[in-house]
Amino acid sequence: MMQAIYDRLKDRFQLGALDVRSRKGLAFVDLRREFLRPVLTELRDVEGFTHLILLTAVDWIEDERFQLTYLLNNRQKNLDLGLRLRLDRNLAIGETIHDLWPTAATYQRELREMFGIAFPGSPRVDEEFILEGWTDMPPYRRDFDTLAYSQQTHADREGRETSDPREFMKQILYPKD
Amino acid sequence: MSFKDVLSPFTAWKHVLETPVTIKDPLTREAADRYRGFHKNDIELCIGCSSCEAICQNAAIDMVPVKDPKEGDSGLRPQIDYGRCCWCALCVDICMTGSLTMSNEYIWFDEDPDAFRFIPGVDAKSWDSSEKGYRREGGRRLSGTERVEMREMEPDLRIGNFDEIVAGYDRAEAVLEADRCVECGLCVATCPAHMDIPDYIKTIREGDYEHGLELLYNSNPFSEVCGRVCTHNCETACAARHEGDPIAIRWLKRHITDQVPYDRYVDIVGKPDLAKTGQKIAIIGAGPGGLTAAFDLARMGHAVTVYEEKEKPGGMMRYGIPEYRLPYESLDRDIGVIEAMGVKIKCGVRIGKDISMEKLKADNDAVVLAIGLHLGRSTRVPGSESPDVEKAVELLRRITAGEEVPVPKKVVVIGGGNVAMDIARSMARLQKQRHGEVGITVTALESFDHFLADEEEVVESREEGIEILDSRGPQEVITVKSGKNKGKVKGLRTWRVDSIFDEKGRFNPHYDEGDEMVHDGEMVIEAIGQVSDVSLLGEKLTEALEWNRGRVKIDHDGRTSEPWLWAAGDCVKGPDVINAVADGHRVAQSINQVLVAMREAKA
Amino acid sequence: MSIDWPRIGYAALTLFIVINYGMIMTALVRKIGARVSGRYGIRIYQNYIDLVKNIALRSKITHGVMYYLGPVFRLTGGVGLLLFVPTIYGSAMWSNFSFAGDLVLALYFVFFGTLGMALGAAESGHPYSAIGITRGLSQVTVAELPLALAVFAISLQYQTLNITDIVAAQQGGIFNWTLFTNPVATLAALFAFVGTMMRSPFDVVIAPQEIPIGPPTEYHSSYLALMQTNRVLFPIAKTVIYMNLFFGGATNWFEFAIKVFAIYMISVLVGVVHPRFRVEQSITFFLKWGLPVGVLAILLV
Amino acid sequence: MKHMDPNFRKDTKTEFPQREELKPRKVTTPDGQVIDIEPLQDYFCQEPPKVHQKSYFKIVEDFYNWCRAESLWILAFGTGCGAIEMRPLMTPRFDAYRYGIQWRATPRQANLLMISGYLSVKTLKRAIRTYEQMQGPKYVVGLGSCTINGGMYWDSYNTIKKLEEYLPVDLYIAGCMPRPEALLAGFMELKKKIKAGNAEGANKYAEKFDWYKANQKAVIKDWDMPDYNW
Amino acid sequence: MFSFQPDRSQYPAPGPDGKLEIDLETGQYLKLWQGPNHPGMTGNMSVELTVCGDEVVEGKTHVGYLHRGFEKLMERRSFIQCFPIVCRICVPEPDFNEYCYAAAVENLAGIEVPEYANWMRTLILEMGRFNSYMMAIGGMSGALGLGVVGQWLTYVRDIMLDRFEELTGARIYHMFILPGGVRGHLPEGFKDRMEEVLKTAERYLADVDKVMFSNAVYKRRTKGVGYIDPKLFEPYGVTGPNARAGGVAKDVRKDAPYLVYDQLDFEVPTETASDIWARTNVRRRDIDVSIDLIRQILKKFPKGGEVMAEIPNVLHWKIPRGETYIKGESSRGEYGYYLVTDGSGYPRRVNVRGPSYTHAMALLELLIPGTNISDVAALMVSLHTYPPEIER
Repeated sequence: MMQAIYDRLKDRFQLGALDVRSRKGLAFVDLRREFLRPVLTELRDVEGFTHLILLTAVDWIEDERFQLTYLLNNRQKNLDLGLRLRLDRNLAIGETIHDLWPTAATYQRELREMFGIAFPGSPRVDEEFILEGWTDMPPYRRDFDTLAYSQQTHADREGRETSDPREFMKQILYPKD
Repeated sequence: MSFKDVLSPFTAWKHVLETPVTIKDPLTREAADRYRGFHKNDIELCIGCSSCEAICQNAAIDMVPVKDPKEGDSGLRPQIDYGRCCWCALCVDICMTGSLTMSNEYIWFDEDPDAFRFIPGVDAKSWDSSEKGYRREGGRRLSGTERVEMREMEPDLRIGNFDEIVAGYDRAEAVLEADRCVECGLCVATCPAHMDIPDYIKTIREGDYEHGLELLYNSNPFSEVCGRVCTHNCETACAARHEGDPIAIRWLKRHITDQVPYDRYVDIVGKPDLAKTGQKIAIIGAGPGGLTAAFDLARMGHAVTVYEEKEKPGGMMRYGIPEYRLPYESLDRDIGVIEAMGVKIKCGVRIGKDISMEKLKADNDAVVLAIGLHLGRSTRVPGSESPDVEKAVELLRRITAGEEVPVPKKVVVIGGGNVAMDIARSMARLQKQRHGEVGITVTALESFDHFLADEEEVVESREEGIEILDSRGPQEVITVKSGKNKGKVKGLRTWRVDSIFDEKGRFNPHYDEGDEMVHDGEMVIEAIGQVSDVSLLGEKLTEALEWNRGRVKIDHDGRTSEPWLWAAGDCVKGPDVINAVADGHRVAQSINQVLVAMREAKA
Repeated sequence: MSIDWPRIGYAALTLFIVINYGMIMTALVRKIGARVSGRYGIRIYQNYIDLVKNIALRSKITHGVMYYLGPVFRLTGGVGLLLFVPTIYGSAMWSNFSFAGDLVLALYFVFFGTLGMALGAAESGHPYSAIGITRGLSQVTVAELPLALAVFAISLQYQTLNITDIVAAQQGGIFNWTLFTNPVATLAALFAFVGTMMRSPFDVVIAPQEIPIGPPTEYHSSYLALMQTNRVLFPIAKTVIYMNLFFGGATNWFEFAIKVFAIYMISVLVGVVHPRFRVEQSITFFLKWGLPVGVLAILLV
Repeated sequence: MKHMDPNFRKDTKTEFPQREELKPRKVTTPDGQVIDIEPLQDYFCQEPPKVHQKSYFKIVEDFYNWCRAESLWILAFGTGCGAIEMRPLMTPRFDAYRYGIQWRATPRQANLLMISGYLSVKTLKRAIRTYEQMQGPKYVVGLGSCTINGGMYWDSYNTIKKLEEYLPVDLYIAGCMPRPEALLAGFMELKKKIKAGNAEGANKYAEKFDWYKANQKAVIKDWDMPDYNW
Repeated sequence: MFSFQPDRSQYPAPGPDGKLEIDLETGQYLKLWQGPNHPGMTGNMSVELTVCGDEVVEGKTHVGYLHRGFEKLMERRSFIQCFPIVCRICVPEPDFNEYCYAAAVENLAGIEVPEYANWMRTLILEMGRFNSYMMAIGGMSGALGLGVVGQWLTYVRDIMLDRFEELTGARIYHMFILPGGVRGHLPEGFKDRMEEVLKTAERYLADVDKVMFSNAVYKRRTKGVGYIDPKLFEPYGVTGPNARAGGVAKDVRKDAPYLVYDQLDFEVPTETASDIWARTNVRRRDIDVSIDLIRQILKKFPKGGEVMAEIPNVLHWKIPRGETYIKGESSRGEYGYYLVTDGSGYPRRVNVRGPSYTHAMALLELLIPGTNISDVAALMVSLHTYPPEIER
């Protein structure tokens, strides 16, 4: 079923290969940015993918890009389709789809705050959402190290020390080696 | 909205007469049997492997030293910080020995936030005796318990020849086996050479064999050899041993050497691009100890010459270990790498005869004595002076050298160590070739509970048709008293051993004389230990040196009482390849320090 | 005017008895409510501890004079209500300051506390207090309408504005009670009673889930202690009025205790098992059900 | 567990800008008057908390303490997971009411603040405000690992690790989450402490006010309230 | 006869974008913060209300009070180390996180879970759903001041927690469903004890029906209040009981059966009114379904079997590169985990799609304007949102 939908859309929107590896009823497909809106509209209005399950990002820092994942659900046929969109990591500006799904505005607010991906035109997108008084880089980016940040902000309780059995045993058994 | 809707809510009032469901005394209420409460640790069982620390995603566990650690553990015990713990019990699930458990106690309060830390089993707590609480069901599930079977040649195929028995792991098997490692590192300290075992096992999982080989050569130039015949002390310390088989560390090491093409070895091991120091070192004996020292010293830029009495280098590895366990070509490959580092090996040169010790001393900045243990010991029981009574090391040497050895149909071996197994199995092969059948009896002093030889050796020997008897003390080699064959051996008389050591721990066997056995055989082989041939030292040096129970006395670094002379390997530490390798490293390190100091003094 | 010292003494004693009775009784009522939930509930003396605890608080803050006077007014309302109605009928000692027109004064005191509270809570500046006050005032006003009508009806019935006289008229057997002589007026009054006892379904004024917790949001320590005292005193004073007007009054302390408890329980019976109305729903409710019954009561008389 | 990036440095330079609506400004009223508005100070108290002396008579103080202990009013503020075990506590199964423990919806009337688990920085600010709104003597109980040493969120960028740096804590109860029974046991301990006159958290807070404020401001960048803000 | 419909004519007209011009300085409006320490909130979150009289003209939800950064924390935990942490994402119904996470990992690692574990998982999920509904209905009655129902249902939830404790070893965070299977077998005599709990629950629920669901005041408070137009369900991502109350009989358990739901017999209850009453009623009827399911599961429970599949040594478990989305029907709607792996020992990215996320943010903000301030708490509770799963 997914294949049929894909075949209908593939050529018109220059979709990437259909990735159906994970489970039945779920597929992912790569999408080019200029086709995002037409594909989403078509999927929603024609193919019955009326439900936006989630919109999130993956930071592929080694490739210098963000992957935006739009996960849609066709409730009638029980299909989940994930659209993967590449964004340049250094120029992270996405396209808002809050007019297609109002609920996307919330997701976009979160992406703005947590990944620093801008969505111009999305309602209240620049308001603080989850964090308050955050001044560091967006925390979900891969180069943000949460442990390092935490240790530089909140000190650990003192008096804890651990030993590595490998080193410790050498010290005991072969103090001179 | 009906009238009923107005009235029906009032039915709730019927509850006013019921007894409240409140728990009368909630403070003493016991949690469920499976409840995950505070931790307990069976301190006797725990080996301090730190798997619990590794799996704890809250960094709640510290490994802290405890007083009086028992033998074979790391001396560390987990300390739990209840300012971190989330009671997920992953630590219990991963625990390699099953020592860490949970009680079903759950009440702990304090006004001091630093108080919520304790070492289960060491710091006494009210729940230590609690019987209930979380236990993992069944065996360990979070890391495998069973060793991947090593494929071996079938007994009937292998018995007639000296081909190598084990096949080695293929990639899939090795990865599966390597996957079981929990990277605790107990093995590292147990290994005399402190090989980075968890690290090289990790390279197998990651498929980075070249790095693995590099790690092997960092601490052991005889990786091919050790991958086959190492006594693997590491496996006796392996954390996985407690609730399953230990990791097959030796086979994994071999797997790495198998996977890397030999022509890449020297590149990977790397020839350090050091300026030559011009300092010279002579090493006597091309066994594992001597060659390891040579390898290290050559890599430090010294000129090293190794003098070997026999035709080929390798020492006991070549002349003591039969080929079906250690093919000569493996040994040759290891030695080849060592030679590629610039080590000169002169074979067929006997010190004391061809070159004198004095000359060596004069020509070199340092001399290493690594002569091994090449003379067999005798039981000195009546009849043991008979010509048909052979010594195992001697016989093994002759087999390797290709000399003709007598192969009677029935052979009795005295001894229960690995050398006994080696000679028994070698003789069995010769018997098979010569007579088509095996007739070997091994009589060991020790009982099977305290057997000296490796278990797999025993198993394989039995598979090959060798009879092994435990707790037999040799009393007399029975010879033919008269007739044509007078003086020929016809068997061995043994008594059952009650105890080997007396209460002071000295060797003093007690026998049950009522349980006497006679083992038929036309040849008796003594495999009860070896000694060094120290005659090459010469009288003067022998007197100058300090001795310790027949062996040259050395300090921790392998230095003898003579400042120019170091000693390493079997001749000072007893027979063991990996110990000899460790010795070699130590000696090399020590020599280098001295030489550097000499250089600096000169400059 | 000469000061009647013994009378003042007895009034103080009445106050003391009623407050202690209220402390115990409200705790008992809470325990009964807790039983419905299936638990034991607070200890019977818990109210005393809470009171002392609040008085013992070390720090207090004030938002101005009215903030302080709010609870005072409220308590005055309760005390006044109690002291101007005869607590025990036929006893000169326990009739306190009952006089010829006490019924009107009593009705006034019913409102007085709420008004005082309104002033005080408004001063505290908390928006929830303000919302609670507006709700409270509008709801109490509407809820008291049926009472006013019922009182009007029975004052017509008994031709007096003196509570003592009304009680006197009800003596001589249970069927002389207004409850039986004028059930419609009683019913109208009970609407008001349930509506002003600050229990479900008419407690949106202090609803913790909606406006935590309405007027008293900002009150604490001694202020709260005053309000707590009032909270045990005021409902009982109000119950005493109902007892006197509709249930034949009490001729001794024992009868007093039983009757007050029984009447008080009416609101509890309803309250425990109902959710609360929104404020405009309460108003609608009283206008729809309470008011017609009150009017009917007058018409019937 | 992944290793920490040793090169990561937290941004310490960027200051969080003050919100526009909180800045002082001039406003013209409908009748033409121009007034100054200082939002931060208009609604709040500026005076730091004071150390309050105990009663002069020991017997009175002891009696008061007994009453305080037997009448613990908990603020209904579930700061974290632990809030879920509060409901069983106050309902039929465990019925904490019988021990003199009750709920209060407003901080003014409550005297026990339960920090029920982890505190995100955002909640910490509210918890501080709430604590300051409470009237002394007041007590703080920290529930679970998170309040003791960060618990399972020890490496989170958004949760605090040591509660006592921000609020004076009287008692910690271990668990994740502590069961209602453990909470009750903790309350019994707290009662003992109060009866013994040792629960002087409010005074401690007043004494070390500057230290607490410095700690609080070190993690809360968006400090849109005056230092003392009942 | 007497109805108090708010007269909207006195408020300013909405601007061209449909928004009200709100100028607080006119004194016509009052800004109120409901939460975070407010008993009417379903947890630690807040709603910023602008009220005019008793009517709310604008509501903004504020979340983030419970943000711990799970999705970030999981990126530095190995696959097994994520397992204890995921359940904390949703406190009252933690098991869904455990299941979805475990299923996502198994999906990408290609692990087949033993039959026994699947039954066990279904049992735990249904027990969790039961508990979650107990909280929801108890909370609903509490939000309207009917404390006694909340008390009973918390008691019922408590005795169910005892069963949880007996089965899994913990009360709240069970940490029983781990990648590869579950941690143990059913204890001896569990079925009988569970039956006792279910019987008690049914007794109390019968009382709840009388006291709450056929209560005149309760009906007045909830019927017709908080109406959600079914047309909004898809644009706003409304799922679960909230959608079923509007006649959309969608339930992942039925539509895309996971675990052993295809072997169980049940109907999905629906209502049509789509108001607070209908939503609560759907939940009430779903409890009966859950009870029935628990009985069915225990009846068909396999006698024995493996609880865990063979999994690699968890200390260095690596999962090949891939991405997946696993969903299930929680008590609040579709719950899903989006897991991306990159071939290393750590998840590349985990995104938790909690139903509360859509319900409590965009939808609530849409519903609040025009409601009475007294109804805000009831409205929130009726959406059955759990803040920790919004911000994670």
